[in-house]
Amino acid sequence: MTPTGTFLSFLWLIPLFPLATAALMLFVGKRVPKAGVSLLCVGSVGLSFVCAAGAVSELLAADSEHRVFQQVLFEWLTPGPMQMTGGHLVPFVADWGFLLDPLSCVMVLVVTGVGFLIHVYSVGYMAHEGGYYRFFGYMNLFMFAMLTLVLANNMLLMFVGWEGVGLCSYLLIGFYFLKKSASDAGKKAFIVNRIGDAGFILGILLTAVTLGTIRFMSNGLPESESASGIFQVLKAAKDSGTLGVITPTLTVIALLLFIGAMGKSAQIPLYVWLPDAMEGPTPVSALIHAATMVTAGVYMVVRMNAVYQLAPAAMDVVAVVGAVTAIFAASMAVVQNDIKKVLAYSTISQLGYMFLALGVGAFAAGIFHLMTHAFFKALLFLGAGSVIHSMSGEQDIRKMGGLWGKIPRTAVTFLIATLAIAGIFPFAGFFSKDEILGRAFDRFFLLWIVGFFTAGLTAFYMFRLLFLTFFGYSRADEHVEKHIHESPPAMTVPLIILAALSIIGGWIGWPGALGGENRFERFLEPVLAGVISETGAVRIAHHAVGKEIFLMVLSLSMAGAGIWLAYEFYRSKRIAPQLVAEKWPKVYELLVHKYYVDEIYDALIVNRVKDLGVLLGVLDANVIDGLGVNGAGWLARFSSKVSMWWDKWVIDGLLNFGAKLTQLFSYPVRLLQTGLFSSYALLILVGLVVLLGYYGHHMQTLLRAVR
Amino acid sequence: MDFFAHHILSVVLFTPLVGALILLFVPREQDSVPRLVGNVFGVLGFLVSLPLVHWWHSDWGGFTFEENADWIPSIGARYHLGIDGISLLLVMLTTFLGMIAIFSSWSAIKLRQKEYYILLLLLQVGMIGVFVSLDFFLFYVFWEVMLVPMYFLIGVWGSDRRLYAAIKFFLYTLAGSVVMLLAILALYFYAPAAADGSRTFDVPTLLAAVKDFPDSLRVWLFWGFFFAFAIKVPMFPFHTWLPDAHTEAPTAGSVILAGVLLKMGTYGFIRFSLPLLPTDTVLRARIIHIVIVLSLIGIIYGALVCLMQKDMKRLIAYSSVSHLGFCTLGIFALNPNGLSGSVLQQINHGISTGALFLIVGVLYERRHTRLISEFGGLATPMPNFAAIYLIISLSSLGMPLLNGFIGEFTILQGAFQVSKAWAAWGSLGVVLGAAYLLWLYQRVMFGPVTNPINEKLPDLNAREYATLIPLVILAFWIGIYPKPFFAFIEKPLERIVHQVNPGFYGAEHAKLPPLEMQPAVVETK
Amino acid sequence: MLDKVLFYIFAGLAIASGALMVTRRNAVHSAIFLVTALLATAGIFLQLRAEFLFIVQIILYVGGIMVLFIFVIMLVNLDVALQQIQFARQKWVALIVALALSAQFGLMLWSSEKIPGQGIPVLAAPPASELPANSEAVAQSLFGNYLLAFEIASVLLLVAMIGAVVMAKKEK
Amino acid sequence: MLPIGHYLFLSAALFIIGVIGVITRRNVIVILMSIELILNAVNINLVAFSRLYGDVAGQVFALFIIADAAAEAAVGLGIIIAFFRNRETVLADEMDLLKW
Amino acid sequence: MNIPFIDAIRSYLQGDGATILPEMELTLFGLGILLIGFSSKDSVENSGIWKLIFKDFYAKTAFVGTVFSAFTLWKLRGQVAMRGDLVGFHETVVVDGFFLFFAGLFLAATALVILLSVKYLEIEKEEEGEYYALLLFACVGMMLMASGFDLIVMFLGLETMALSFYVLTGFLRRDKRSNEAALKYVLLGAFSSGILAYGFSILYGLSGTTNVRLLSYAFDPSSPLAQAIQLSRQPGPGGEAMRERFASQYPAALHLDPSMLLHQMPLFAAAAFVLVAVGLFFKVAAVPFHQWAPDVYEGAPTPVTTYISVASKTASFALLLRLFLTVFAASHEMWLYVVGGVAIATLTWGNLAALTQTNVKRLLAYSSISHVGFILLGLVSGNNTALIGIGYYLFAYVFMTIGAFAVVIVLRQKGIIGDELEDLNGLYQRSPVSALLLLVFMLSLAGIPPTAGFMGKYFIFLSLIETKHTVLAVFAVLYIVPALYYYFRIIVHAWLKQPGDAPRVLMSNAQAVALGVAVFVTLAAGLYPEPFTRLAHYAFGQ
Repeated sequence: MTPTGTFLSFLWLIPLFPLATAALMLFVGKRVPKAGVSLLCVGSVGLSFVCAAGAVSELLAADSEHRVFQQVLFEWLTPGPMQMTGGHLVPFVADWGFLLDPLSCVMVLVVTGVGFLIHVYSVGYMAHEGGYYRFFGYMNLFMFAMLTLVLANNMLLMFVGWEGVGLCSYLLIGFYFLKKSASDAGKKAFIVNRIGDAGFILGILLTAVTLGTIRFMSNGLPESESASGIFQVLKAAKDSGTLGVITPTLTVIALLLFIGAMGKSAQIPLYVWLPDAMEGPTPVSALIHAATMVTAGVYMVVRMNAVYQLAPAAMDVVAVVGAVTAIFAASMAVVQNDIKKVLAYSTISQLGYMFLALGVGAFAAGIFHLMTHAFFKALLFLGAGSVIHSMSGEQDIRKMGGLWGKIPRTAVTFLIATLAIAGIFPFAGFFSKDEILGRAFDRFFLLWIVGFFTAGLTAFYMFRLLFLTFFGYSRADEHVEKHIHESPPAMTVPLIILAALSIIGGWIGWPGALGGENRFERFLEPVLAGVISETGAVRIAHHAVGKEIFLMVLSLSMAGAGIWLAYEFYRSKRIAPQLVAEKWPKVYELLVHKYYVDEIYDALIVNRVKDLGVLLGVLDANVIDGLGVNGAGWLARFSSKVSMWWDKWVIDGLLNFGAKLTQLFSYPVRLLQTGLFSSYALLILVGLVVLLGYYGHHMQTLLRAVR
Repeated sequence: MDFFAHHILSVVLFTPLVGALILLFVPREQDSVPRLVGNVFGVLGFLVSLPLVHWWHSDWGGFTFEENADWIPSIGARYHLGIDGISLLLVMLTTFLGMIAIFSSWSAIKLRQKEYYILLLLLQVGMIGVFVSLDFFLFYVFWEVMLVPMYFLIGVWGSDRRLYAAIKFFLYTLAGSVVMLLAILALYFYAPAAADGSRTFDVPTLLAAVKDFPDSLRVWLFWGFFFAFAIKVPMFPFHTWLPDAHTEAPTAGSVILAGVLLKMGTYGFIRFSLPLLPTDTVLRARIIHIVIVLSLIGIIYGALVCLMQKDMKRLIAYSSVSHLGFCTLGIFALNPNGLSGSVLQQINHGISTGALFLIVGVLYERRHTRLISEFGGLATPMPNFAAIYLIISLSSLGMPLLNGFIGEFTILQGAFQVSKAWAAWGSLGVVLGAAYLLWLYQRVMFGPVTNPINEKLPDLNAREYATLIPLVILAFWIGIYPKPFFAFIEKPLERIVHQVNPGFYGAEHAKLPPLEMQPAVVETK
Repeated sequence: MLDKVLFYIFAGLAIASGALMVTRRNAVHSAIFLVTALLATAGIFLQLRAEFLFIVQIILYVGGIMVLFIFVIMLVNLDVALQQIQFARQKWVALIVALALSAQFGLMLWSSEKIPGQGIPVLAAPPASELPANSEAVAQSLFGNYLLAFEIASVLLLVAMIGAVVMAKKEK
Repeated sequence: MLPIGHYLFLSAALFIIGVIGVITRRNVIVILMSIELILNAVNINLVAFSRLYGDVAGQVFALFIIADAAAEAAVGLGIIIAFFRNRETVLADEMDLLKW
Repeated sequence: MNIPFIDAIRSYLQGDGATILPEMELTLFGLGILLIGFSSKDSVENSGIWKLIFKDFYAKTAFVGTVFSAFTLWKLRGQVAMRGDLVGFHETVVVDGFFLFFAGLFLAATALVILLSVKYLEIEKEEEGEYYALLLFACVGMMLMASGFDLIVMFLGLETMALSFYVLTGFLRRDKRSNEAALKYVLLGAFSSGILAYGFSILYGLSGTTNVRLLSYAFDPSSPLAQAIQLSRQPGPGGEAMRERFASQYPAALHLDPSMLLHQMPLFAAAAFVLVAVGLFFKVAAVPFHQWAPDVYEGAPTPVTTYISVASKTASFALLLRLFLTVFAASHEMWLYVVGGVAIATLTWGNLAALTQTNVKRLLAYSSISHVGFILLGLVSGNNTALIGIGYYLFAYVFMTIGAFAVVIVLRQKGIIGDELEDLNGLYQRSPVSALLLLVFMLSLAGIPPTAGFMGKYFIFLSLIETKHTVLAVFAVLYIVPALYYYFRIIVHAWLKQPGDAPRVLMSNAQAVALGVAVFVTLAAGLYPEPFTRLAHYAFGQ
C-alpha cells in the first residue's frame, strides 16, 4: 500500500515555509520588529518540523517495502533530447520533485528538528546583534536549501540544495562582514566548495549520459514502471547482464560525486575551509558546520548507494579518505586553543568517521552516526556558544576555566555531549561509533586501528576541552570574570533538549549484541538494498556476540584511556609535559603527539621542538592552504599576469601592428612624397619602366615560342 | 489591427526609428523632453514586441511572422523578415534590455540628451534588424548600421579613453564583418541561380543551397563568417576590443553591448556558421576542435584575467569573455542540449551581465569612479543594493535557482555528451567564476567602510529599483521555471541539429520532418 | 639616296640639339637649341613629304612658341639662376631609369624589325609620286573627318588664351 | 621613304632626351621645353606613320598636337610667371610648400 | 520663312550637330560669360532690381548653362532610345548610354561645384567670370572625353579639360600654395599628356587609324577585320572587292600585317598600351602616377579641388574605360595583372598614406586615390557585375566626394582656411547639420551600409568573387578597415573634440542646396539602390 496523507501531499510545504520567511526577511525584514522576526522565522521552521513529522508518520504507516513517496511538482529543466554514451537518445528532464523515503525521513527530521532548536537558541544568542532579520533570513534560506537537498528526488535538484546551502554558508560565515577575516572565510568556503561542486556536476553529467536519468528512483511515481530512476536502470542493467560494461563508469561517477562530498563535508584535502568557517556566529556553526550542511556529503553518498555498491574501488577510496581525515583532524584538534576550532576539527574528524562507515559499506551506520553527531555536535557548539556568550565573546580556552559552577546548565549539557562524542556507553555516540568500528573491523583491520585510535584521541581532546573550560581556576580577565552569567532560557532550553537527545538518540540503534534489534538499520534497509543483494554491504551484521562485545569494550577502554590521559594532563597535572619530553624524544608518533600537546599547553617550548600539531598547522597553512588555496590564487594571479601580457603585447600588438606597419610605411611614402616635382616625374617614369618591363619579360617567353 | 498583425516585425523593428525621428524634431533646449520621448519609445518598443510571444506556438520550427517584399530586385536583395524561436528570444531580449538601458540613463546622462536617445533608439533598430533579417543583404546592412550609434555612444558619452575604445570597437568589428561580406557574396554567387538567372540573398534558400557545396568551399565560407562572429562574440583571441569598449562605454552602452551586441556573434554562429560546416567528418572535427579549444581557452582565460582587474567594469567585461566562451562551447557541441543551453545562456548573460553593468552604473553615478579599491564596505550604507548585487552576482556565477545555472549546466551537459574533457575544462570555468565574482563582491561590499566618502552613499532609488528588479525577477524565473524558454527554441534547434549533425538523431529519426513554412501571420484572437 | 642623307643630317641635328638643349646651363641657350631641334624636325617632315606640317612647324613653333619662351625667360631674369646647379639631385638615378627606358625602347624597336608580327607592318610605303598634294589632303581630312577635332581645338586654344591671360595678369 | 624603324628610332631618342630633361632639370622653363621636345617626338612618329600608310590622318593628328603644345606652353608659361611673381624663383625643387 | 542660314543651322543640329549639342550649349554659355565679363563690368552698380539679378550673375549664367545642357542630354536620351546610338562627324563622336551617363555625372558635378563656388570666391575676393567660363569649358572637355570615338577627339577633349584645370588650380594667384599646385600640375600634366600622346601615336602606327572602332578590330584577332584583311590578300574577285572597299574606307588596312592580328598584344602594342595606360593612370591618380594629386588637391581652391577630384577623375575614367573596353578589350588577359598590380598598389598607398594626414583636403586626396584602387579592381574582373560596379561606384563617388569637400568649403569662412583637421574641431557644436552630413559622407566613403559607397564596393567585391580573384577580394575588403580609421579621424575631430573658440559655421543657401543634393543621393542610392543600378546598367549597355 502506497503511503498517502495530507502531510505527504503537501510535502512541498516543508521547504516552502522557511523560503517564504526567508524571502520576507531579506526583502522587507528591516521593517519587521524583532519579535516578529523571531516569531516568523522560528515559527516557520517549527511548522516545517511539524509537517515533516506528520509526513514521516504518514510514511511510517505504510509497510516497509512501500515506504517511498515521490511527488513531482513540475518539470524543471527540459533542454531536449540527450545522447547517451551508447548513442541512444533519451529525453532529458530534471524534475522539481520531492522524495520521502526512510533515508530522507531521517534527514528531514534531523534538519528540521535540530534546526528548530538552533533557531530557538539563536533568538537568545543573537538578541543583541545587528542585522537580526538578516541573520534569520539567511538561516531560513539555509533551511530551505537544506530541505531541498534532502528531499530532492533527483541529483540536479539535490545540487540546487547543495549549492544553496553552500551559498548560505558563505553568507552566514561572512555575517560579520565588517571583519575581513569573516568575509575571507566565507569566500574561501564557497570557492573550496565550488571545486567539489565541479566534481559533483561532472558526476551528474556522467550519470546522465551513462544511465539516461538523474532521478534517484522511480518508486512512488504514478507510472513507476515507465519512468526511469537510477536504481531502476541499474537493476535493468543487472537483469540484462550489462552491468559489467558500465561498472568502470560507475566507479568514475562514484569518485566524481565523492569529490563533491569531500568539498561539502570537509574531507582531506578539501577540509581547509571548515576551521575558518568558525568566523560565523556560533549558531551557524552549530547548524551548518556541525549538524546539517557538512553532513550533506554523507547523505549524498548514501543516497547514491546503489551506484557506490557497484563500485567497490570507489568505496575503498571513500573509506581511506574518511579514515585518514578522521585521525588527521583529530590530531589537530588536540592542539587547538580556540573552543570553536577544537570543535571544528572534531567535526571534520567525525565526518571522516562517517565516510569511513560508508566506505566499508555501513551506510546505515554512517547515517546513524550522522544523526547522533547532529545531536551532540550541535549541543557542543551551542554549549560553546553559551560559554562564549557568558564570557563576553572570549573564545580562547586558555583564558577560561572554572566555569562549572557559574554556568551549570551549560556545563552539564556540555559534559553530556562530551561523553556522547567520546563514545561512552550509553550515550548516543557510543552506539553509532561502535557500529562503525565493528564494520570497519570486519572490512579491513587497519581501518579499524585508525578508527580506534581516533576514538581515543577524540576522547582526549574533548576532555581536554572540557577540563580547560569548566574546571580548574579561572584564567579570565577580571572584567570578563565579573560578567560571567548563565545564558537565557531561550538558549538553555535547546541545550537541554539536545542533551536529552544526545543520551537517548542512540538507543534506536541499540545493537543486537546488547540485546537490541538495531531498529534504525532495519528502518533504512529498504533504501540500502542495492541492486545486487549479495554484496551484503548493508546486511545487518551478524557477528558473534562475543566479538562484538569485545570490540565495544576495547573502544570503551580506549575512550577511557583518552579521558584518563586528559585528566592526568589537564586536571590532576600529574604528568608534567617536560618529563614526557625528556623521556621519549621522537620515538613513537603517538607519544610525540602527546608530547607536543603538552608543550603547547604550557606554551613554553613551542619553538624548540616540532610539535605534530604545529607541524600539521604549518602543513595546513603552508602546504595545503599554500599549495591548494593560496597556490591556486597565485596561479590565478600568475596566469592573469601572463594573460594581461598576452593581451597587451601579442593581441593588441597584432592590432597595433597595423599602426606600426603604417608608420614604417609612411617613411618611404614621405620620402617619395617630397613635394619635389622631379621626383614625382621620376616616379612616373619608374612606373612606366616597370610596366614596360612586365611586358618585356612577358615577351621573352613569347619570343622564344616564336623561334 | 490586421495591419499590425501582418507587419508585426516591421512594427517592432521601426518603432524605435520612429522615436528617433520624432526626437530629431525636438528642440535641443528642452532638456527633459528628449528623455521622456526616448523612454516612451523604449517602453513602446518593448510593448509592441510582446504580441510576438503571445502569438507564438511552441511547435513552430520554421520562420514565422514573415514579411517579404522587393527591395533591390536587380541584385536579388529583398526586405525579408522572419523569426524563429531563437531569434524571438533574442528580439525580446533586445527590446527588453533596450527599454531598461534607456531608462537607466534617466539621470546618468546630462550632456546632449537628445542625441543620446536618438542614438540609443537607432542602435535598437540595428540590433532588432540583425535578428529579424532573413536576407543576407539586409542582415549585413543592419549589422553595420549598428556600429555607428555604438561608436558615438562610446565616443561621446564614454569615460577617459573613450576615443580609443570607440575606434577600436569599430575597427575590430568592421574587420570581421568585411570578411563576412566576402563570404556572403561568395555564398550568393556559388549558390545556383534561379531558372531566370537571377540570384538571391534569401537566407533560407542560400542555407539550403549549401548542402550541395563542395567541402573546400564550405570551409572557406565557414572561416569567412567565423571571423566576423568570433570578433563579435568575442572569442579568444579576438576579444581585446571588449574590455576597452565595455569599460569606456556609458552604463546603458555597456548594458546593450554586453546584453545584446555580443549575442549577434553567437546568433550568427547558430544561424549561419553551423550549416556551413563541411560534411567530411575529419575536416569537420578539426574545425570544431579549433573552435572548441578557443572557447575553452576563452572560458578559463577570461576568468583568470578577471582576478587581476582593478576596474569593476573591466572585470565584468572579461567575465563576458568567459561566459560567451560557454555559449560557443554549447553551440559547437552540436546537440540539442548544448545548443539550447547556449541560447538560454545568451539570454542569461544578457540579463546578468546587463544587470551587473547597471550595478556598476549605480556606483559610478554616485562616485564617478569604477576602481574597486575606491570602494569597500558598501553593504553598510547600501543594504538593499547589496542584496540585489548579490543576487545578480550569484546569477552570473551560476548559482542554481538563478538563470546562470540553467544555461551553464545545459551547456556542460551538451558538451559532456561529445567530450568529457570539454565539460571538465568548462567546469573549471564555473569554479573560477565563483572566485572572481565573489572576490569582487567582497572587496566592494564587505568589510568596514574604508573610504569616508562612501559612508553617506544613498541606497537605491526608485528608478534604479525599476531597472534592476525586472532583471532580478527574470533571473529567478529562468532559474526556477525555464521550461517556457526551452519551449521556444526546442523545435528550431531540432531542425538545426538535424541539418548540421544528422548523426545525432541516429537511424531511427534520420529523416528530418519536412519544414512547413509557418503561416506568415497568426490570426489575431 | 638623297632622302637618306637628308634624314641622317636632320636626325643627327635633332638629336644633337635635343641633347644640348637638355644639358645647357643657360636657359636661353636651351631655347635656341630647342629651336634647332624643332627646325631639324621640320626638315624630317619635309623629307616625309608633309609640306604643310613643315610650314606649320616653322611658323607656329619656331615663330610663335619659341618667342614666347624666350620672352618669359627674359621676363623672369635668370642671371641668378645661371650660378645655380642646373640638375636635380636625383640626376644619376634619373639617368639610370632613363637608360632602362632606352633599353626597353631599343628592345621594342629591335623586335619590331626582326620578329614578324611584333611591330609595325613593313609593307612598302606608297611612293611619293602617288601621294596627293599635301596641303589639299590635309585640308580635306581636317575639314572632313576631323571637323569636330578642329572645333574642339578652337575651344582648347580659347581656354589656353583665357588661362594665359588670367595667369599672367598683374595684380590689381 | 626610309624603313619606318629609322623614324621610330629618332622619335624614341627625342622622347628619351625630353624625358631626361623633365626629370633632371631644375629650371621649370627648361622642363617645359623638354615637354615640347616630347611632343615633337610624337609628331615624328605620327608623320612617319602617315607617310607609311599614305594617309594624312597622322599629319592632322600632328597638327593638333602642335596646337596643343602651343596651348600648353601658353598656359604653362603663364603659370610660371604667376609663380615667379610670388616666389621669385623658377627652380623646380624650390616649390616644396606642398608635400607629404 | 526660308532663310538659308537658319536652315543650315537647323539641318546641322538635326544631323551631326545633335551629337555635340550639349557641349555646344556649354561652350556658348562660357563664351557668353566671357563676353559679359569683358563688356559690362561695373555698369550696373546700385539699382535695386538689377542688383538682385546681377548678383552672382556669372554663377547664375553658368548654372543655367548646365541646366540647359542637362535638358538637352535628356532629349538626346529620348533620341537614343528611339533610334539607337547616335554617331556623328565621321564616327569621331558617339552618343550612347555610356556618354549620357557620364555626361550627366559631369553636369551634375559642374552644377554642384558652381553652387559651392559662389561664397568661396567672395571670400577669396577673386574675379569670377573666367572662373565660371573655365568650369564650363572643362566640362565640355570632359563630355568630349566621354563621347569621343576617335583618338584625336579624345586627346583634345582631355587637353581642354586639363588646361582648364591647370588654370583653375592656380586661380588664386596671390596664394603661394595655389601657384605651386598649378605649376606642378601643369608640368606633370603636360608630361603625362606627352606620354599619352606618344602611346596614341604608336596606336595609330599599329593600325593606321585613329577611330576607336577600327582600332578595336585591329587589336582583336577574332574581329571581322582580321578576316577581311586575310580575304583582301587573296587573289580573285572576292579579294579584289575587299581591296576596293578598304581603299575607299580604310586605306591603311591594305598595308596592315595580318600576322600582327594573330597576336593579342605584340610587344609594340604592349608598349602602346603601357604608354596609354600610364597617361590615363596619371589622370585618374593611380599609384605610382598619383603624386600630383595630394599636392594639387591641397593647393587648389577647394571648389576646384572638388571639381578635380570628382569630375576630372570620372572623366579620365570614362576615357580609360572607353579605351579599355573597346581597343584593349580583347587583350584583357594580357593586362589583367598590370591593372591588378596597380590597383593593389593604389589601395595600399592611398590607404596607408591617408592614415597620417592632418590636412583634410590632403587626406581626402589620398582617400580618393584609394577609391581609384577599388575601381581598377573592377576593371580587373571586367565582367558585367564589375562594369555595373564601376558605374555605380563612380556615381556614388561623385556625390559623396562633393559632399565631403562641400563641408570643407562651408568651413571656409572669413579669416579661416578650414582645411586642417583641427579646424573641424567641435563642428558638431558649431553646426550640427554639417557635422551630420559629414558623418554620412564619411560613412559612405568608408563603405558602410546603408550608404551609396557601400553598394559600389559591393559590386566590385562581388565581381572579384565571380571571377575568382579571391585574394584580391580579401585584400580590397581588408583595406576598408584602415580606411574607416582615417575617415573616422575626421569624424572624431568634428564630433568628439571641443570647438575651442572657433566661430559658428554659416552656410549659404547655394551651399545648402549642394549639400542637400549630395546627401540625398548618397543616402538614396544606399537605401534604395535599384534605380541607380539601372542607371549603371544603362551606361554599360546591359
